[in-house]
Amino acid sequence: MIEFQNLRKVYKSSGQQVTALDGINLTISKGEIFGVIGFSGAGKSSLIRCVNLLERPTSGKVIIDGHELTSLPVKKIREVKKNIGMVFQHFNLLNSKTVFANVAMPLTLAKVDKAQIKKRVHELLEFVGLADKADYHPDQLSGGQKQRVGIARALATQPSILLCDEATSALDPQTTSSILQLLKKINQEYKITILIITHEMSVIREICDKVAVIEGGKIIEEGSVFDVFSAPKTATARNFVSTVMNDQLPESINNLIQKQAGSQRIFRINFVGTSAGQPLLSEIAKKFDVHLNVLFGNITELQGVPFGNLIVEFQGEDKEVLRALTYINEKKISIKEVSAYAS
Amino acid sequence: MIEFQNLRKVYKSSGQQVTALDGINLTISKGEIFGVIGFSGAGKSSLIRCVNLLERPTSGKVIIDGHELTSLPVKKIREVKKNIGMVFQHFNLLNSKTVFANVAMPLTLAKVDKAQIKKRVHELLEFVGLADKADYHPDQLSGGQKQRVGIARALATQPSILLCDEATSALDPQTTSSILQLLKKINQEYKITILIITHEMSVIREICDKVAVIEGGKIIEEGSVFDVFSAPKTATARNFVSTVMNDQLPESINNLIQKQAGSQRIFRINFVGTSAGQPLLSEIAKKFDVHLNVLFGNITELQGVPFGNLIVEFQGEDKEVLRALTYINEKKISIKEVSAYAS
Amino acid sequence: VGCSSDSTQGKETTKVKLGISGTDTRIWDFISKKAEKEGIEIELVKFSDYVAPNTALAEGELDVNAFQTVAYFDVFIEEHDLDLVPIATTVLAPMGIYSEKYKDVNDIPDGAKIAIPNDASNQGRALLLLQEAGLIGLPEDFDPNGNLNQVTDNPKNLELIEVVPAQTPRALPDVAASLINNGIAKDAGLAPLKDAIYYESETATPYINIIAVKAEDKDDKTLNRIAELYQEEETAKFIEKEYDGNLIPTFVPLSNIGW
Amino acid sequence: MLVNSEQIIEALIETIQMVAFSLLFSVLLGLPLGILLVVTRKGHLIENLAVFNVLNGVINIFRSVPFIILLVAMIPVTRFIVGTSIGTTAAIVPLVFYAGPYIARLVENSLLEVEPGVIEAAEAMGATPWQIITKFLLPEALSSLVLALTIATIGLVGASAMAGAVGGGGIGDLAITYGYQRFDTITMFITVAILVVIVQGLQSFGNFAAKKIRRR
Amino acid sequence: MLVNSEQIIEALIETIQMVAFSLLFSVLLGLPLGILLVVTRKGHLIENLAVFNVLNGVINIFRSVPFIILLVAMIPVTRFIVGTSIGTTAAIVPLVFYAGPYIARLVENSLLEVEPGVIEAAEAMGATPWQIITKFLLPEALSSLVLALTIATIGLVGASAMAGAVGGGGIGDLAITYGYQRFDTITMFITVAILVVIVQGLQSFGNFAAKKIRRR
Ligand SMILES: Nc1ncnc2c1ncn2[C@@H]1O[C@H](COP(=O)(O)OP(=O)(O)OP(=O)(O)O)[C@@H](O)[C@H]1O
Ligand SMILES: Nc1ncnc2c1ncn2[C@@H]1O[C@H](COP(=O)(O)OP(=O)(O)OP(=O)(O)O)[C@@H](O)[C@H]1O
Ligand SMILES: [Mg+2]
Ligand SMILES: [Mg+2]
Repeated sequence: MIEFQNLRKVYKSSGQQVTALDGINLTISKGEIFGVIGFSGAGKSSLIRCVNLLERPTSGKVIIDGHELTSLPVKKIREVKKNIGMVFQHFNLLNSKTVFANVAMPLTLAKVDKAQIKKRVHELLEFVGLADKADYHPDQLSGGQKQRVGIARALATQPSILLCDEATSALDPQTTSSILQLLKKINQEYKITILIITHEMSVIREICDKVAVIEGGKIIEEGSVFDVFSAPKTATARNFVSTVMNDQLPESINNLIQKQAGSQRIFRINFVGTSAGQPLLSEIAKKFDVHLNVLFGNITELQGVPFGNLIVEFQGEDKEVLRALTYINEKKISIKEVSAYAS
Repeated sequence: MIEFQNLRKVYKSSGQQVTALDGINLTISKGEIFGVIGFSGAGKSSLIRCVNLLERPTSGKVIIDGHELTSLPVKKIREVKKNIGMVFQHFNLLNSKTVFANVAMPLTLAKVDKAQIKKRVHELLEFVGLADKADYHPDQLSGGQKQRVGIARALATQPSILLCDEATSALDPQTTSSILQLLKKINQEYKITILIITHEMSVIREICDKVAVIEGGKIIEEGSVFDVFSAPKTATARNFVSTVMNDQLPESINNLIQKQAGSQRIFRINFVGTSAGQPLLSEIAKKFDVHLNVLFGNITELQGVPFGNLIVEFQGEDKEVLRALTYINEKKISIKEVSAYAS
Repeated sequence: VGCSSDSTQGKETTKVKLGISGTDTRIWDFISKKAEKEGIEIELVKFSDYVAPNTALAEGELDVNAFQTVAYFDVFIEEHDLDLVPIATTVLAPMGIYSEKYKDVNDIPDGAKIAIPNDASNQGRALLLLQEAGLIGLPEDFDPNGNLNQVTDNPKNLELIEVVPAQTPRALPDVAASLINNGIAKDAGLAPLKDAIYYESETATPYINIIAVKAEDKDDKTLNRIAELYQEEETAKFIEKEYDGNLIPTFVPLSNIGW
Repeated sequence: MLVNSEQIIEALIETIQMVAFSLLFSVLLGLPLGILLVVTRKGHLIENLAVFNVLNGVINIFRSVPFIILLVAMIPVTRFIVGTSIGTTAAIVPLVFYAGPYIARLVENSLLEVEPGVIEAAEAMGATPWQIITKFLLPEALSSLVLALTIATIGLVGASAMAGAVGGGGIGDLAITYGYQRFDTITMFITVAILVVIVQGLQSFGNFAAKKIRRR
Repeated sequence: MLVNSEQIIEALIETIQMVAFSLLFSVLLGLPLGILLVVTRKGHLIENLAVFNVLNGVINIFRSVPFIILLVAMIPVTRFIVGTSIGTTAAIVPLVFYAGPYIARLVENSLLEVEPGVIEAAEAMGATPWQIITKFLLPEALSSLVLALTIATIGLVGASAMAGAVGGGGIGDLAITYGYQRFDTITMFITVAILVVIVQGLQSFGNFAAKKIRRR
């Protein structure tokens, strides 16, 4: 379990002061995959780096499995850190060592025996798709390959907490996805707690249980991924959600709507769960004298639950449209009128 | 104009050989925004680094505006390079200089006068949202901020070619989008050629005119963004396209389909352009005795053209379904049956 | 020899650059005072080395030097083919054999370690002294600047260790005996005539110190005047008193030293 | 004590003169040499193995010769440059030939540590080798260069003590001639104490400047 | 020529002995000191300003003292360690005290250039300071350390020439006492040539090793 209490981090340098974290309160339960998202410079890296005291908090507490870190003696802190794997935003690999030796490093530090190290490292490299690069040095790798070495290294000792600072930012979607699947798997098998910092909402959608949105050093929204995605409360969260939900009307569609203006009304329909499986639209088309036109939107899956978001044009007489709407409302499906200019 | 002819790049190191580029032939026209996408380690960075000879090609030619680079004298190469801006995957900023000085560097090298440099740099920093960080040093910046400094620096001299190696990989979607908009704007205003390396298909969708897919050092697919997105030929391209098109059935929907198996058939319907604006589904629901259920998919915009992709379940008697299909076919809309397990 | 007129006093002063080695300027300070009254201004240039004062003299950067024994001088000008000559003898500083462990050179056991100076101007002299003390044998034609290689006979199988002159007294605890030249012995707090277990006899003519000038300046009045000032009785008294008899004023004709 | 305070002050001035001027000139000699050693090597900015090998060899020769011998060997050069081969000014010439090549090696080591990405960025901008050196390499290595120069300066203070051999004077020579050769312990103690203060000051200043530049 | 080939060979052996042993011991002294200078400074691994200031000061003191005086000052220590204050073995002790602090400074400069991200990674793994030093700092700085040690070794060759003062012998001393003091030009030429070969060899080896390690 990771708990931040009133965490503040102020960087001081030659007169200037930057408040990177401004009173963070957050609890990440054991075995959870927790995502933190925010704009560039929001304080994400500062936050994650406070977990293992790479940055000393200016004030406030970091509590890991009941230990208040800043008050622990150095030795104890090291013990705690041994149980925390970290993937760095800038990789931080040792250029003097091969890929193998880089990944083996945490095991070497833990004095695991040679044969076992070899086995484990090859297993990890195999997994991140770099088995053939074991004898290379980091400066001979592409950006994404370096990042994968960093991931393999963080996983080497099977830590009980994993910190990922933009762990997939340099990876293509396929590799990202396979790595996220791995993280999910080890999360489920070993109940490890994972804190993921990212700016890619798709990463959060794919594996996180909970998400927090950080802005200007403050947590401005927090909740289960499903809640935040389906009903983001802040503008920032809405923005992030929209990047994966495709729920902003593109200009061409806006234009389309304007051209046909007058005879039609446009609604946003949110389906959640099994209601997405109901042939709602065709049912309405049959029951009422309205023409339905799906302008835009998508139906996707969120934490295993189908989740839909359609912009539908209702063409027909006001009376009929009203009847259709009443029918939809009765089915407890969320429907809201949008104007052509609202996004 | 950038042209690669039979470009090969082989890295040699202590016995091992890595063929990073394996006979690349590619032409990027003046004023084009060209995207190159591929898996991690595919050779993207190697390719872009050959444009300004940061990597000397092992064989083959790089032709820029008619000059075959490798055969030019050093001095001339430098002249050519002055006209090429580059955003590096790993930023490559000078830690000894402030953000201001980093961005000013290409201007300083070109001996632009102080006052003008000041004006231009502030304009650029304003734009990338770092006006308040002008006096900071790179090691005081977050990952995304560093990347933005790199972008500002590359744009400083208003080069006629811009090379971007994962220029937005560390940026959140909003910042990415605003930077891409800027790139598009300068592309249109100054007719500059932009070569973008990325692993994010959304970047390509958002601003590229053309795209090439690179795999194992070879260009395996190439064409206008619209063509590649709407009809990817290779499996890799399909994979990349699917990451932004959401056209893979998520498991929950697969399950749904299986549960209801028997009475229904499932089709993938692709709408392109204005046909997306036709109330097709409701029309069919009214005309034929079939129930339509949109299972999944999305309608989005591709280079200003609405582009739809829906997985629709047709429930009804075989005969009626057949009639509906015929009707759709007559409308020249692409429709294809999918089995529950095909993606 | 530079001339400059001091208009305020209307008296001619002649400037002379005089090179010495080391820092002990007592004698020359004494002489300088005498010279000043006669309008000769002596500028002392101090070297911490035995080579540069001669080369500098030959190059005309010094007018005169006074730091070496005639033996060293003879070899130096021959080797370097320099046109220098002595114009006067000054003092004899007897080198001695010192020991913390033995009272007599004969007590020095077989295979003992002996520290000797490593520089050209002192080493040959030390070897001759060792021969005189009956510890080693040297060839008939041993040149006073000779070196260790020339030892022909070493009955006690002594191990001769070369160290810089100033190190010889410091090495005393580590060796059976050290050969220490006069000035250094005094500076190290030893009384040459009292503490040495063996020292050079007064007739060690090759080791009489000299004042040297360029051949062309051989008859220079000012320089010869300086030499005369050195050889005055007053100076001899000063030296004897100041150096407690450990530095012996030895004013002999140049012909006695082979010139 | 065989020396008076006047002599010590004079020696101090001599030391400062020798160190300051020889530092100045040996940096003027060593810095370009060190830069050339880096940029002419294989695969670097202006690869030129002939130049590299010659420089490397010549620097090695100067680095091989014991200082006292260098002192003599340089006499003709010294005389040509300063008109005399003795005295404080004359001592500066051999000091420069001693410290120059030494500084070149230190500079070489510092510059080789500059991150290659920075040079890449410079090359991508079409910077000339001269611009790359002055605007990228040197600024990026500055903190390390400052420490290297501090080491070299302190080395020069040490070497200047040997300059007494050609009548250069200075505190170090005072320490040797009085303290060492004449067993004047008090002078030795005082002069060494002065040297310690000088060195301590130089090192503190170097540390401070390097830290300012490194900013961490 | 005043010396014979036997003497030259003997001197060569002495030089090799002096340089090899004093290098060994001065690395054993200087490397830990240099490491401590880095890791005890403000904001570093095991920040301890007291230790840092004391070490910094002590190193400055040793760096201030002219070698010849160090030679004398170290006599009691030398006598305590090797039983005598003169001879080749005895020369090694002052050489170590001369080169050790010097190496410490060079090591300090090299280690300070290690990228802080690497140390962060180590800290994040819960590595002990000892592990960070041995498994992260030193390997990452190795190439620069090798060049620094090359510079120091060549410095030792030069300093060993001065060890003749205490009867250390060696090629450099031969060059000085015969070549310089006795004007034996041939000996001087031969001995200096040998020194040049030694230095050239050391530097080439250093360059080669550093390049191998740096791999670029
Ligand atoms: N200096 C080098 N020495 C040896 N191999 C190298 C070197 N640089 C790159 N490679 C190899 O060449 C291949 C292509 O690398 P490149 O950097 O072009 O990939 P990329 O497409 O940019 O990948 P990414 O998206 O991960 O940055 C990789 O397999 C990489 O390991
Ligand atoms: N060492 C430092 N000195 C001064 N300011 C700093 C320092 N490190 C970070 N900052 C500032 O703190 C703020 C938060 O930085 P942080 O690295 O936590 O952002 P981030 O959310 O990780 O951003 P990104 O997504 O771009 O990596 C930024 O404004 C940054 O400029
Ligand atoms: Mg960050
Ligand atoms: Mg790349």
